[in-house]
Amino acid sequence: MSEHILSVIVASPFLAALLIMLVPGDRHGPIRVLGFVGSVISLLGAIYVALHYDQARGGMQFGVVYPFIPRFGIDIRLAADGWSVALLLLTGIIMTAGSLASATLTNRPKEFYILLLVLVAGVFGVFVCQDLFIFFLFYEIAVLPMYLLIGIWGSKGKVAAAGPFKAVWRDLDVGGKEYAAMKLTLMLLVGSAAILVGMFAIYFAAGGKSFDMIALAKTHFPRDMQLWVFPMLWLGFGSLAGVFPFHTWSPDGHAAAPTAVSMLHAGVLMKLGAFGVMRVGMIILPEGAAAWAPVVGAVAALNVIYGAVSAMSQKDLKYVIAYSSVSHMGVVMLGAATLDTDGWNGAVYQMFAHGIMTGLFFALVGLIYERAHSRWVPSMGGFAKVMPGVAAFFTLAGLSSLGMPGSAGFVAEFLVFAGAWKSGNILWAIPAMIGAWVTAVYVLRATKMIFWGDGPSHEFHDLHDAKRVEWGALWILGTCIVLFGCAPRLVLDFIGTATGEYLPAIAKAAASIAPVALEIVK
Amino acid sequence: MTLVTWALLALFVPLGVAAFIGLVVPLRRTGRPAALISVAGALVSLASAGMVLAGGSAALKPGVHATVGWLTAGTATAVGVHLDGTSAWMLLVVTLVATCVQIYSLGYLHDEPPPALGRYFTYQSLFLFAMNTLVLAPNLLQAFLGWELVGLVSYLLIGFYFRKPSAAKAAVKAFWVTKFADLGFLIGLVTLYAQTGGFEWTAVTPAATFVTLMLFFAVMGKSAQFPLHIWLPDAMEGPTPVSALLHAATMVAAGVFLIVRAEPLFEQAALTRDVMAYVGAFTALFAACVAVVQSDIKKVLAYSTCSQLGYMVAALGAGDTFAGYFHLSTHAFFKALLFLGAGSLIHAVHSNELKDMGGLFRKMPFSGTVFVVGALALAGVPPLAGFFSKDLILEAMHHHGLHVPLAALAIAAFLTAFYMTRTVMLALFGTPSHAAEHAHEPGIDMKLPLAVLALLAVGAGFLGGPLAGLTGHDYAFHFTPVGGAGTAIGLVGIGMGYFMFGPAQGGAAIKRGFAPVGAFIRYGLMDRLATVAYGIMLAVGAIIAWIDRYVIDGLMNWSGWILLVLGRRLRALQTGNVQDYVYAVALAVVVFGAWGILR
Amino acid sequence: MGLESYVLIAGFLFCVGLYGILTRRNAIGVLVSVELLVNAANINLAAFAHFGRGLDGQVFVLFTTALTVAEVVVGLALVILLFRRRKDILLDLANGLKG
Amino acid sequence: MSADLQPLMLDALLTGGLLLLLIADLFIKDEGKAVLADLTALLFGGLFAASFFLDTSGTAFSGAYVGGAWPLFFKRLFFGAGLLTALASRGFVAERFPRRQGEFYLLLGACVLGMSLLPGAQNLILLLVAFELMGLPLSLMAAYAKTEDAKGQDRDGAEGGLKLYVVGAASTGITVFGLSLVFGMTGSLEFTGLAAAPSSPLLTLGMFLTLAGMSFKIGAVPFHMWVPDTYQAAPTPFVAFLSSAPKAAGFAALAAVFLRGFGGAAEAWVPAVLTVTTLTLVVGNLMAIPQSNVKRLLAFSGVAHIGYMLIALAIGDAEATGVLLFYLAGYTVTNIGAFLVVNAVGGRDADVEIPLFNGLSRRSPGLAACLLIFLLSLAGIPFVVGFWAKLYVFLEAWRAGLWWLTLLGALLAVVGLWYYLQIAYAAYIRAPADDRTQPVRLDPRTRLAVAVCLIAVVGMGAWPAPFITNALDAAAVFLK
Repeated sequence: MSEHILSVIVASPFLAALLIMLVPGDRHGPIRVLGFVGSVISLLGAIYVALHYDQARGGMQFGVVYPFIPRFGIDIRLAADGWSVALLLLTGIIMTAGSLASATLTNRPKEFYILLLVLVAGVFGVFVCQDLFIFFLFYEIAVLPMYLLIGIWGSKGKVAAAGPFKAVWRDLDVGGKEYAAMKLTLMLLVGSAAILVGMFAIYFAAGGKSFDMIALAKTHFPRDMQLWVFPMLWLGFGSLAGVFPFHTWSPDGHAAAPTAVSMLHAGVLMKLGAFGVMRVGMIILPEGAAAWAPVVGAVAALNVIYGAVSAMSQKDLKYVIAYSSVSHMGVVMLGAATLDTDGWNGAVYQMFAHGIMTGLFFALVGLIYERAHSRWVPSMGGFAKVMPGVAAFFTLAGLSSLGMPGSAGFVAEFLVFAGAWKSGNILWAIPAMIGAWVTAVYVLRATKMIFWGDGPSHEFHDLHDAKRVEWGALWILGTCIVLFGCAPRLVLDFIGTATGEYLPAIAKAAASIAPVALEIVK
Repeated sequence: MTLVTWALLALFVPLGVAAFIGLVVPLRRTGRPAALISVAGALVSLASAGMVLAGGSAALKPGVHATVGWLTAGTATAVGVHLDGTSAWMLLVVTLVATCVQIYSLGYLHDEPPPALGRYFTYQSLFLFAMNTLVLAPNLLQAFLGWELVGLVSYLLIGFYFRKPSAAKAAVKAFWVTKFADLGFLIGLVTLYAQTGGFEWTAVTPAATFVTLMLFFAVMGKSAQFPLHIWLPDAMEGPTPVSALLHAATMVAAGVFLIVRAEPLFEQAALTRDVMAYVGAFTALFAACVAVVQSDIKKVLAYSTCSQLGYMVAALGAGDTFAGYFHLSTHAFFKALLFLGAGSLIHAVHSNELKDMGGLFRKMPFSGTVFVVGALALAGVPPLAGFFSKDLILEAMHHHGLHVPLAALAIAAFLTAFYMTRTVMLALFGTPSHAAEHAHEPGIDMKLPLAVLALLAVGAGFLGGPLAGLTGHDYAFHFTPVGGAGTAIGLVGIGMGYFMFGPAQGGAAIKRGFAPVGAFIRYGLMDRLATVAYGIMLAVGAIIAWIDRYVIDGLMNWSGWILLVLGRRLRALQTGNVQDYVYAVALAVVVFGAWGILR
Repeated sequence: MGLESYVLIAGFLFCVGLYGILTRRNAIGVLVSVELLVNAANINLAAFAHFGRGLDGQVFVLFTTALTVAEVVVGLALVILLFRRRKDILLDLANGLKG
Repeated sequence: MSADLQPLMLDALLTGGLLLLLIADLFIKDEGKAVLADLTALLFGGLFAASFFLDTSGTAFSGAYVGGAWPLFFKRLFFGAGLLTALASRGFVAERFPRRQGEFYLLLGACVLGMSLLPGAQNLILLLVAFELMGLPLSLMAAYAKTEDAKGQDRDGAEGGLKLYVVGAASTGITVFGLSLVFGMTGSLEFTGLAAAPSSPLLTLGMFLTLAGMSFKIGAVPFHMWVPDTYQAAPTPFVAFLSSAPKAAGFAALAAVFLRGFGGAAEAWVPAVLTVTTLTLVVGNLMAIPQSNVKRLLAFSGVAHIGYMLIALAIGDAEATGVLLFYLAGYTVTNIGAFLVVNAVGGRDADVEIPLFNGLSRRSPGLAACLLIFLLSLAGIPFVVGFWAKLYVFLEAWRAGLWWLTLLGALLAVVGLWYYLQIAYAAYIRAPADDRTQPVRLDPRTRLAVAVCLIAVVGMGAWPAPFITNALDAAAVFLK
């Protein structure tokens, strides 16, 4: 069991997708059940991994290798370290909640679940894959289904033509779902192109024998090569993590996407980007990471405050949440850039915490949108009267996003800030902290405008609270927010185990590279 | 059971209650049963706090410490309970006032719909947990957790009437302002962590001045010191018992408690203490001035709270921790009493406005009496509670040579007595308004807490000695010239108030003369500035959002679109004429031919 | 005449052929021009073969000639098809497919 | 059978089969001629199967032809393409020109015969003959079409055929002229002899002219301009063939002349190939973006794919050549599959505009899924063969130091996704037009052909190892 558990986790969504292919498209019940079961098996697998991961031993566990293309040194190597454990749990939770949240979907559920499950299999794959090439492969699999998911089940939007690039509107339906889906796909794949280049550079610099990430991490690469490859990986993976200025797919994409897709995408997929930067960029190329850390950190701090300030003036609820994701992913990247124990723990924990929090957010936004048929915040008001449960969970998610103690978001942000401070990067930490405060401003403002005050007006006549399985999604995520906010060590210990293994090498590199870093900054 | 067990009981019973009535939705919806459970929880908590204190100073003196690793194993980021005289006493004060307030709420919120009542008591229990978390904090980290949580509950309770736009606005305003101040706490915290690798109350660090300044910034927010006091008056949108508990007796005093707790840190930072002394004294004076001109009884008390917190902060700034802490305790009792008393007046006339009251003393002798007791305690009339603690503060200022703050506090003392007299006169005596005619005394559930608090407001001043013993300070009351002067000033203030607002209605010239000042104060400059700042923030947000949409994203769109345009341009070459196609071939042949021959 | 002359003539012929393909509007004219191209190559091959590059060149000429024949046959067939459809064989008018 | 014919056994069988087909055509009445398609398919299928059992190594024609793994790889490719085309053409041919079915399959067979002879050729004469034997039938078949435009009017297939012919004839002339110069400078028509010659301007000129002439067949920029027009006008099942197998043959010819013949003089021609490569990549991808006609879109996408393959050709060592073979194989099955779906959806329409695909996933979910997979393969998405093909090319480019081509290629692959997804968007997301809500009618043979393509695309994508190994081995033999 133990050695195949990771295979089970990765394969179970795939298998569920295959089984769903065999079910006739009009039999919604079995399709949903299969989708749910596929995700739950993965979640149980993730829990199994968490229970059986030996923290004292640390390192990679549950390892298994399937030869794939020996000629190029490509093997399917699955293994889990502490980070993987945390992120597997996250993915399992979000996917389970996501499949519950989409239980009310009636438009072509068959294709929907197939794509969703394929996507999530890719995500699981990335988190446990220790072969750089297969890592990339899973990464692509995780990214691509988004196109159809947004295209088919997405909602329409419109952006008025203006600004210096007005000519674009002649040919592109800016804000529309086709546009959003296409932009998301293309921008992320441009990022993939950069990753590909970086990956090849690493592969050939290591002798062109193997893509084994563990071996690659032990290889010492020439400093010049690290200095140019790292930014490729940073921007390549970063485009998925919403690194400024490559974040612009995110608001449109999230706004257009259907509920479960937004949940998975903001909740899990964006983490792949940050995870890639850390797992591939920083661990394999420590000197490059150390040299570029100031830039990464500065951009991350910009992300935090820029995303938050942008979110503040959004009128469309999904855009508010989408920009908040941009902002929070900045916290992850900031933590990564600190190259400090607490910073890294915080970064990974923020992936986890933000994943759950934003998953809950998007689930709620989906519920509101489904009932109100509108996402236009200024027109709302007083919704708490008719949907108190949704209001409560929305507040909970909002509190986590602004870093309220007792919620998972606090632990993450606190660790990141502490790490930034410890590593002497006060100049990034302060904008990031202010960004966290701005989060409080816009989240509570949105809560106030939607749920509080008079109302709801006649326009919203068929509002009602969450129903049946929808509660399931909300409770799972809400419980996780509080649970992992109050008992962070449930996950943090795993994360810390892995961080403790990776960081010394980075710290050594950082010590040796300091002058170069200054040059780059200059 | 050990002390720690009792403390844990005091801490977690309210949490359990909150979770129970909060999550068991049908129970919460029934309202009153949930409320009773909550009260029971508070009583258990109070009893536990009592047991802790009963354990005696012998056990508490060395400090009982029980922690568990929170973020990591080990003690650096631990949470748990730390019991010593300071925390044990505070625990008792908090649970006592909270219990009173909860019992009082049973009557006060009697007419609320059951689900709302259930929600209210969930918040109340949660608050007790949060406050106890802060009080029992073994280190600054847990203090911060509690600190933020009480802020959260404050937000929720201010916004209890969330359908009322003004309440909604006040709730978010309170949260934003205090959260902004909390950035200071966070910065102080991470600095301390970066410097010492932990969050100990007793940490020694060269960065102490910075850390404490940052902490004090947070205190300014939470304890409503100028200019971050702007949220507190608005917070009166919450139900009156909430104002009594959170925004008068306990939560706002958390800042003071924090400084008391972190005394070892603040001892290393003379600069911070000076800043505190001046900020506190200024706030005390300023808020007292504002209180004079308020027409809303809760606003008067709110500004009075600001002012009294200024006293405490100033005392701590002078380095006399005990004076501040003592005043915190006495203030907790009499201010809670005042608010609850005001609550029963409000309850009777269904209005906060002083003009809707008047002559209530005759209708409501009990409430009137306790309110007057509270007012006298606040004014510092001997031998009520406020007398002892306020004198101690003035004496401390004098002792440490802080003469300017001393002067400010003295004037504030005068104003305090003056506005409380004004309030008493306007609300309880004078001509009854139309609304006041049907006023009647509240039920026993509201009277009982008032009685308890009134007793404490009268007698708490005599607890100074035991309290000092408990917290390891020396204190014995003795008459001093400064203290006497303070009391005298207070008495003058009462006299002045009686002269102007009593039956005589004298001092018309003074009233006229100060009218412009009153108008200016009511204009609320700081509030307006905050509104402007908020507007600017939204405007910046809109600009950034526009830039993001049309410049940053525009550039991204453009970089894709330009490929489409290039493709279209290239299409023009594909003319459809086959000879043009051969042209392309011929051209390539010529170019390649030339290249081949020339290279 | 030396080898260079032959090659130059062949080159000239090649250019003429190319020019013809580019400029003749009439499809038959284009076919003739194509012939010129191949013939230019044939001259080259024959000349090279003659000037000591071995008989392979001569053989190659035979093959190219045969190929050209086949090519012209196909070409004429297409031209006839074009004529049947459009009633003319002007190439620049057959530009319905473009872009 | 003499040892001399052993390597040509498959070609001999093909020739014999074609003769039988010719005879059969004479005796079968018009109404029954559709059976010729099945016979052709049977012939190609048999040959494909036989290629796994017959030993075709050895030398024939006094050394002018050498068998072995290299030609065998191509032969399988060609027979496979021929098989799929024959299967898919049946309905179309029988419907449009019932009386001239025999000629169509004979031309197809002749073309495949030419291709089949080409990879094993050891000298320029055989190469040229085979090349032309392949090329001439293509022009004819391209002009065969009686496609109709939206108004039911006959669309001029002759124009498409003629464009292919005119550019092709000019290119043949240029090739022959180039080869004549090469012969003059080297005195040899054997590939092995070409390498020995000293470099000279005329030799380089000859080389470049040959390159230009041959690049026409693969449709590299700027010799590509016939491609979209011909594809648009020609019968779609034939386009499926035209877009795949002849490209492979063209690469076989280029590999023979340049990798084996001028392999030693790589520094002379590689810059030219790289120039063409870059142009092809950029122009092919950019021009595909604004296309609304699916056949033209796929034509330009094909041009772009040629660019990726040219990268491998420019690198030119055994490993890159193996990758080229793998790419060709993957591209062939994918492209044929894609065009067959286009044929099924487009029906009689000459102008297969993207909106014709609207709602395909609701009309025929299976077909739509096939289309999606083919498109993803063309775009280079994981777990379908196109991904590995592109990836190996990039890998080789990097190994050879052409990192900028890796970057450019990867970026342009993203552009490629843009236009492929436009078709996917129509098929999956847009609602079907009111007059097109019924499932697409597919005859069983086309269904079979599409299924074969699908299996190949997914199979080679999911488990590429054996195929890439086979390709690398074949290339190693070729360039040893």
